[in-house]
Amino acid sequence: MLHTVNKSSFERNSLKSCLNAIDDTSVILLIEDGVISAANNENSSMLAGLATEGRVFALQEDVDARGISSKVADNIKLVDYAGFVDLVEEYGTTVSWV
Amino acid sequence: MLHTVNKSSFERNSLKSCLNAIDDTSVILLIEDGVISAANNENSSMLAGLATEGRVFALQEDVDARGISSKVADNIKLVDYAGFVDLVEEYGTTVSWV
Amino acid sequence: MSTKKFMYLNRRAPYGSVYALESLEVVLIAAAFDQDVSLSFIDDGVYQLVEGQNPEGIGMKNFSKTFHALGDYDINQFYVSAESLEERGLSLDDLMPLVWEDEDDDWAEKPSIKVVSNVELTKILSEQDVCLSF
Amino acid sequence: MSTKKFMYLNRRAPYGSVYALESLEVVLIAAAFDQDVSLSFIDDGVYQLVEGQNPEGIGMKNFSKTFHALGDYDINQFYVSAESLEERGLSLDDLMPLVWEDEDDDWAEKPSIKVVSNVELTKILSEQDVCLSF
Amino acid sequence: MKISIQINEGPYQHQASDTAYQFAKAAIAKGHEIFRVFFYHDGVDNASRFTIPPQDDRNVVNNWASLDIKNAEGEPELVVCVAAALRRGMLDEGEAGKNGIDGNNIHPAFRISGLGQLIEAGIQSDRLVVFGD
Amino acid sequence: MKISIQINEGPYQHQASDTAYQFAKAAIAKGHEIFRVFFYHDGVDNASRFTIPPQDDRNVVNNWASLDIKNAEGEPELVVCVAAALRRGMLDEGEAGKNGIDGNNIHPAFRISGLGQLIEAGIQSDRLVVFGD
Repeated sequence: MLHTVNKSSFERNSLKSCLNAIDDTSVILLIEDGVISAANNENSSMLAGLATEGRVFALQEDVDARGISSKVADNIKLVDYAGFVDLVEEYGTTVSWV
Repeated sequence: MLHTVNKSSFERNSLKSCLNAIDDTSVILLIEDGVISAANNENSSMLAGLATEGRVFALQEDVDARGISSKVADNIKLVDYAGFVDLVEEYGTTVSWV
Repeated sequence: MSTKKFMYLNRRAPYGSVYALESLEVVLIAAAFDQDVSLSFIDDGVYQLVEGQNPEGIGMKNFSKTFHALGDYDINQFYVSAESLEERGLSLDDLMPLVWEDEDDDWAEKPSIKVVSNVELTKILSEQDVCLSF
Repeated sequence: MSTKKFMYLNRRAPYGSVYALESLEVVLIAAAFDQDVSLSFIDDGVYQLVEGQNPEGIGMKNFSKTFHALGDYDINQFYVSAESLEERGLSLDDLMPLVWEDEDDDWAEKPSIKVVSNVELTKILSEQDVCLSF
Repeated sequence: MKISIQINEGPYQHQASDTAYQFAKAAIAKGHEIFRVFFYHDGVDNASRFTIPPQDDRNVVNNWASLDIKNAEGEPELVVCVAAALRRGMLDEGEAGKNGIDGNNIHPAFRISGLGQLIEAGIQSDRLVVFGD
Repeated sequence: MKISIQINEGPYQHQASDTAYQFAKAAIAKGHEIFRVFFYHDGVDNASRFTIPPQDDRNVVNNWASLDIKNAEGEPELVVCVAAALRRGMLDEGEAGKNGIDGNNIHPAFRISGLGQLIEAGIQSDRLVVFGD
């Protein structure tokens, strides 16, 4: 499965809820304000484990928009919109944590 | 000042932010989904101190809508829309934590 | 048409936003399509099922009563997060007693709501073909 | 008209929602009204001031450049929450260097952004006559 | 007391407009004056005369119109921000004409104007209360 | 692959519609088929032909129209939920006529239909992706 999260983990509980419901084979894609959770900050530990396993992606265009590309945590993989489409194809059902 | 909070403290950070910015003479009014924070639950401690001081209000109509009137924590004062208007009049500047 | 597993993921409280109501409107339509329909209620979504809602004072209609009708349309898989209930000081007793009649068991009345752990919810979610988020 | 203290309370990240942009549009108009204008940036609102925003890839315009113009309209009280910055791994160095020229000090260029603690922000907020939330 | 209201969200999706309406009604009932209601962001969508809710639901647009909030000159003080309105497809006859659109959808109980009206409401009123998401 | 999209928010207020558009454009560029885009909740507001953004900003409505998403019969597969649309003041000629409203605002690249179209999109497509707030 592909889980998308489009809100900051500082503002909403959607990333936390996603992490409660993700199985061992699924991945997370951070989009829109969700990319704030890709930056090194007090909430980084939420995603650190999955990122080490290579299971966290962030949308490059949204990272660039917010001026935080130099802050993105190690092991978080950046993809563009074409990469977003590839993830949707590869990982089956998409769950959006809106 | 009157601070209004219209979102659940489980979903958003607005109550937390409000509590960071409230001075000793101001009060909080919980409205809309904000009344969820008036119920006894894991987040109750956030408001317990201010409630004991009689500085936390919740909108009765919103509590009733959500079926949680029997759950409202002690010391939280219920007001109707007319009471909301009175709070706006009495406490000066209104700050909405939308 | 083929049969797929559809999950309706409900995470918001009712009335503060329209998502709960408009999710229910989709589920009502879904009943006509003969698919395998599940509903999950997590986070503040559990408030959608709380008994005794009365939105008269806020000028809205009480759409929660519609949940009672879903059993008649074979929509009877309501998965409620145990952790979400507990965090909110709620239990199964606070929820509407939704039931359905089991044709294969002499029309016995059975509960539609299953309180499940996040681990169980994760497994159920992983089996879905389509997930609609509200 | 009397002079009032207006606070623009900004709590959202830019681009994910329009609040940041449409808040800035109000502030630009406010400049014409000769009131005492302050802006506060707390929670994800601090991202509105981050330097190097480039929303070309998401198909939007970079409105953050407009903040540079506000100093010329005597809008130079930008209060940024120190705690909000720190939680997000940000510091003053990550923000745009917004300045204004002080007429009363031989047009010396001075910084518009003041990083303040939540305690200081609470005091500033308590002095306001009108608070517009975005 | 003179009270003004800012509404940041459209009808039905969020409770903001409903709450603001109940608040305004209660304020009027207590003898206060609603100086102005300013519709901003998606709030501009509260002014659509095309709105057709289900028969058993409230009509948010008509609720606002029923409060009959006008100034001394008889102009509506339900004010829709022009900049926010145009980008969201809310037009009165004037804006439609200027932009070559054949049609308009602003309810006659509302009027379109600039953001200055929000600032002015803040200055002229004893209280400004914001309702949003 | 056949992909369908559900959009829950209107233009400009939230990024959902912009992201969905960029996603759809990228999917088409990669040779995938967009089976249907279903506009629900405030998402119905993306279909307004009255939308007039500032000249230096994107036009979200025209962006969608430019993708020219149609089925084999040549009908638009940018589908607006009728129930959500009526309560938010989004009308095509047919709905306006039925309800006695003089005017309509649905862009011709979109069509109004029922919620069944969303379920059908879920059944017929290999993937359904939801964009919202």
